[in-house]
Amino acid sequence: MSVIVIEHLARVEGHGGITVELEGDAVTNVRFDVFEGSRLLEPLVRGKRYDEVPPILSRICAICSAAHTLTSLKATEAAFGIRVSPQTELLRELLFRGESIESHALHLFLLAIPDYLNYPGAVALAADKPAAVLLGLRLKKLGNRIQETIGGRAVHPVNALVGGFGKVPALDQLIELRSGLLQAAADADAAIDLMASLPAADFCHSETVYAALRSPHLDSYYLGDEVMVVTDGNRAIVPASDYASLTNEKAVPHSHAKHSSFRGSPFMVGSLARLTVNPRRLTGKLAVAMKRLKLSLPADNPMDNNKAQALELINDVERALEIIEQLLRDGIKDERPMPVQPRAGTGTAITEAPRGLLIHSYQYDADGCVVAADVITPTALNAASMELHFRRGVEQCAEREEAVITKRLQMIARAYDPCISCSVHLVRR
Amino acid sequence: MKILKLPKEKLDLFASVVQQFGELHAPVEQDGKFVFRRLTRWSDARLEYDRTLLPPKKYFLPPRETMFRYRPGEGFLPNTEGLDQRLILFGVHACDVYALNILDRVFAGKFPDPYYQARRKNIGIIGIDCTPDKHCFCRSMRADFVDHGFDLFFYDTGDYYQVLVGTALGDDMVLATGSVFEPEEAADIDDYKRRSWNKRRSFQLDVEIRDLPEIFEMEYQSEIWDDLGGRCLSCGSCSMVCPTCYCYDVVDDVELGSRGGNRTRAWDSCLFANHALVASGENFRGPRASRIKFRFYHKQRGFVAEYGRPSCVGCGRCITACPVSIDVVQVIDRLRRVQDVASR
Amino acid sequence: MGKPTVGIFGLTGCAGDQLVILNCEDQLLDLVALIDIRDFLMASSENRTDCPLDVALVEGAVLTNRDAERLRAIRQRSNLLVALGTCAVWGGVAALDRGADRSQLLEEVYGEAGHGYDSSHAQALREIVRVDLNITGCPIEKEHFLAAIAALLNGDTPVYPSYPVCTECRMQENNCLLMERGLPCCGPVTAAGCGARCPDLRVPCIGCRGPMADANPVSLLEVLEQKGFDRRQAAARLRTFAPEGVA
Amino acid sequence: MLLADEVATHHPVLSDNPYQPHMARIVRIYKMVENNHLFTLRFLEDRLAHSFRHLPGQFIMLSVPGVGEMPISISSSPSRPEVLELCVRRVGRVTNALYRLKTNDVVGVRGPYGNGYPMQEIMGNDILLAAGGLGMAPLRSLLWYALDHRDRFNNITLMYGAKRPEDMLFREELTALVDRTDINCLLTVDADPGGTWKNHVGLLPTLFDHAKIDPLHSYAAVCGPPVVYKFILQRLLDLGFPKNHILMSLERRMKCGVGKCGHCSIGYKYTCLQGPIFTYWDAINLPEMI
Ligand SMILES: Cc1cc2nc3c(=O)[nH]c(=O)nc-3n(C[C@H](O)[C@H](O)[C@H](O)COP(=O)(O)OP(=O)(O)OC[C@H]3O[C@@H](n4cnc5c(N)ncnc54)[C@H](O)[C@@H]3O)c2cc1C
Ligand code: SF4
Ligand code: SF4
Ligand code: SF4
Repeated sequence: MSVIVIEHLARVEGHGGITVELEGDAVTNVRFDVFEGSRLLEPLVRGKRYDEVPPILSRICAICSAAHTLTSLKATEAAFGIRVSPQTELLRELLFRGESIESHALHLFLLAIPDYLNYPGAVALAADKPAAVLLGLRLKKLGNRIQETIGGRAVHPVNALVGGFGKVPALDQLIELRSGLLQAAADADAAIDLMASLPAADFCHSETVYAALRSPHLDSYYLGDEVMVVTDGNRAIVPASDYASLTNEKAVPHSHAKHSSFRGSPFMVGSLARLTVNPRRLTGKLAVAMKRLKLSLPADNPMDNNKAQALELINDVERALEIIEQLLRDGIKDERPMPVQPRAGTGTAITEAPRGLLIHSYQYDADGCVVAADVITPTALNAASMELHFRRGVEQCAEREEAVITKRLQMIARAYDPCISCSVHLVRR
Repeated sequence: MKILKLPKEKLDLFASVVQQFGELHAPVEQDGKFVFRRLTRWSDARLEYDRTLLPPKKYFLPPRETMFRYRPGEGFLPNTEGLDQRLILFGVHACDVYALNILDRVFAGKFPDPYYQARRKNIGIIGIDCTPDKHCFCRSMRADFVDHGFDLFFYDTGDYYQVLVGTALGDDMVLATGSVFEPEEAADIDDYKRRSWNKRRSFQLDVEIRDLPEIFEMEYQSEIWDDLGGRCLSCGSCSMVCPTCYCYDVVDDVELGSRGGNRTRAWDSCLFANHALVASGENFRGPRASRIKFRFYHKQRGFVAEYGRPSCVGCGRCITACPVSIDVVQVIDRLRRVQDVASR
Repeated sequence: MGKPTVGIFGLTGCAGDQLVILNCEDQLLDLVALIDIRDFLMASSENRTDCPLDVALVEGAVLTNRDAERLRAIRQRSNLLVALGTCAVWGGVAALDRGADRSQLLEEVYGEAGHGYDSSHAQALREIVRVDLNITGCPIEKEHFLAAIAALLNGDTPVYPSYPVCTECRMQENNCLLMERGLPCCGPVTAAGCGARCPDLRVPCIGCRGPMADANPVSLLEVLEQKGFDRRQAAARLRTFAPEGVA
Repeated sequence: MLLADEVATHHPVLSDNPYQPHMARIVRIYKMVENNHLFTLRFLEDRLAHSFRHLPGQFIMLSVPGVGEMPISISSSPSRPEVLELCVRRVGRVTNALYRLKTNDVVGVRGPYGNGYPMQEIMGNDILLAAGGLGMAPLRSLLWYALDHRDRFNNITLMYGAKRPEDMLFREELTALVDRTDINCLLTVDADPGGTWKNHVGLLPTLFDHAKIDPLHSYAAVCGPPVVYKFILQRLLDLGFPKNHILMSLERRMKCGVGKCGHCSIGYKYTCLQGPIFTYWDAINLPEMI
């Protein structure tokens, strides 16, 4: 028996590793190890008042902190029966888009692309190809500016509250964002060019099950309460209230992340899953870009997730622009958050974080204090699927050289854009 | 002093003329409170306000101000940005004008502060009379009336504003408005006196400041200070909002990748733990109690020795800003209290 | 003198402070020209894990033996160790576990498997090793990070405000949320430096930067109690991001 | 009392902007004692170097660019112009930064500030200078001023104490004074482990046994850490010194040096304007003075 161990997975958020055990050519065991300490945030928010929950749980992960915050708000509002104003919904979606732009730009340009071009990281890449890195930094900065304007801070937004926003952005701030987004549209196109020019990453093919939020507008990260699971053209619907049937989590000894499967098979969430579940949005500019990237859906290559992220950059920029145009057209109103009347009950919210499905579910007492909280993160949902694809990647690797296998495994891992501190989450059953 | 009157319906006209003399700033409403802010529309101005959150001090000694830019080879270059901008503050209460007159003394003297002085020269002040509320004690502090430090001062006497012309700039503003200002008549003087009388009667607070310095000296060891020290949060709110608190801190920074940088000053407060701390580790006012004592002592006693009057003008801001309800009027009352004699 | 060698590390946390470093989009390329980043797992896969470092920037709290060992190793090889963010400086939200029974929580969540995990109660860096500079914030402020690097390059250490958020809030001329709206604002006891970000948006401060050195939480709690808040809950709120220093 | 619009009659020597530091070159760094170096500065502009005048006991605000500014007493005597000598102890941020500088580096200087010693009053009298540790820094200016204008003063006595011989500031210079007849130079160390010390050994107050003092015709300038004040002041009072003939140099935090920033305020006096030289009478009448 031989063992391949990647001790520290670099260029991902958090601490994880990969272990593959081989018996001759046969892969006997594959593990995605998580070394991140357990912060036990879910049991620790027990007893906290509803307004303290989002800031604490957003600390699960910085990169998806806006998604955590907004999902938390959505769950609490569901529990208390609060409906927010249309303007709040628009602003929240804008915040989601900002985070998605930032996260995708960060992942693609600073973490993933260096792999394709054989650089150890963006710093080294910048020395030879500064334009590529600068392009990524521009997009990333725009995403952050959106988050700062709407959320009050690029990481761990403070302005989004149960019922609305502390202060809505001023007109001139929106106008400034608009001009930034107009610029960014060209940058997003350039990102497609860059992606299309990369050497193909064609070393892991696998049947894949995809799961994503089914949103009324087909491409919202925020609205919607059902998950659609796509297997070989078959589609199944899971309502939010039944999220446990989707996750079927089990604790595994090698990791503080729980592993999920749907009807026995691992599934993938994230950009590629979103495009697969909601294919109808792939029109116009997106369809052209898709052709340039030679992407066809459903994909059988997890590496295609990087392409899907690039496509989403185009879409996010477009949609963010639309939202701002609408806010400017309707005139931004100085709204205060909806009044909050806590009540005992349970609320569950599902959204699409940059890395895929994110679920927050809370049980409250009559004073609006948490009785139980449960958070399921995209990387936790992806863990089993990642292990499956690691296995396929090794199986399909003709050269049995450790360096090659190791590199491919890391690329597969990074294609998932794993967020390991996110995956450390705890569930109470 | 030239005294005129302006029919109220001509105020808009006057305001539009005043704008030619500088960017117009006035109190505007902010969630039920008031702040001095640049006006985009005259109709935003709220001339009948109680008090602004921050006093006009913010225009003369900004919360943060870059004093110098440092460039290797060039040395310290004074930052003069914004110093020559012409502003008009419309609607400054007497106590706040008085406070500026006090700051004038601090920032003049042997070493005049050129930043403050430049702004004082370039910012016009149109004062306005006001009605005291439950936190005002400017009359006790002899600051309910000012005779200088403004360009124009408005008294609301019904259908008219009576207008005191304080400076040549004020006179220019009057002249530029054309013939809308009218000369004063005997009846107007009565109107003024009536108003003055009414204002005097509407004060709800009264503090006796004669011999207060002596009482401060006698009560230097009072247990009152420990009590206040236990409550004070050292949040500095009282100093920030005070129209005559002027302590500031100075810090230098360097810019990334160069040896150049900025020297910036920012508001400071004697309530902060490091205000009197020196490098040897000695802190001349370490305990919170001694810090809060110092604040009262310096305003009500130290300033008298230095400038002949307390620096407190009785605007009531620190009373409304202290999260733990430390109230200068109550503190003075307690200091003066005798077992069998009612205070005041 | 050559470029100072720098390592950027994350223990257990949300990676927010490392993200803030990557969020210095306008300065990032200048930054890597000025300092020699030798070890930064989140951004590079070629790291020198053994070389001596002039400066180690460490994010996150210590929650596992593995964290503690890594931290000691980092201390060993570094001349200057900088704690980055509230978790590293105070323990952060992970330190909400003070007083809780960890093994019970672990079991509650992971079942039997939980017992096998390497997991200990949350600690700030200075509880394990000597720390030379603390940059607090959840996450840190970009400007504070850049000022620290600029100062360190100058052989100096940066100065951060030592007064509370309340002071900045007043300088910004906000309406006080505590006094005017009776909201449970932690501004009076929280270290300034964020520009009173939350109260500026009419959102009460939750104390994410940890306590200021001279805080008087007992007095604030009394005020909160007078305003109708439950004392225990209010005290817990003041402790959300830092287990100590506050009531 | 000053009127608001009173135009200042006395401008600081250097410029109309009292905060403007003027660049000066470090011409010499002399390592007198570990972490107590003597820095000699000369203004880059010759005009300033020629025209800068100060009184003994005054201080300057010294800027280390990019790091900060701090008050430092002028240790050189006005009778020896053109350069400024500063004895700086390394204690914190700015002093540390100063210690990183080398000869020919530039710093910023503005001043002089403070009242200085009342020289008009002192002249014609005896002077007793009593210092411990770093307290010698401001007194050295007075010492050389008096020696350089020897005919204007009666008896001059210096009492200076340090922990050990190697801690004594200006050691060579001061030991050279011991043999002079126009000054009674008394130097002491608390301990002399090396056994090389040829002067007194013992605590500072023991030097009183070797001094001839005529309290009613003397001025005493005292400077040093709090213990020095504690013991010396008591001895002076016991000897019958008038309270306003005892001159102390006080230290307070300072950010501006010109009576604006508020930090050095003691009750109702500013250390930077009415001080740093205060009489003992002032001291006991101001709260939290020492
Ligand atoms: C009138 C006067 C004369 C002085 N003369 C000398 C001298 O000749 N030699 C000498 O070594 N020291 C002298 N000092 C003390 C010297 O100013 C401090 O040691 C120095 O400011 C410490 O600065 P730092 O930045 O290194 O220390 P930090 O502790 O880092 O201080 C930061 C800042 O706080 C302020 N500060 C801290 N300590 C003091 C202090 N003791 N006095 C005033 N401000 C302070 C300064 O603005 C300083 O820059 C004098 C102080 C005063 C008031
Ligand atoms: S406002 Fe009140 S609590 Fe804050 S520093 Fe002033 S006296 Fe203390
Ligand atoms: S809102 Fe909070 S931070 Fe602002 S002044 Fe009030 S208590 Fe202080
Ligand atoms: S106001 Fe308080 S919670 Fe908000 S960023 Fe500042 S310290 Fe953090």
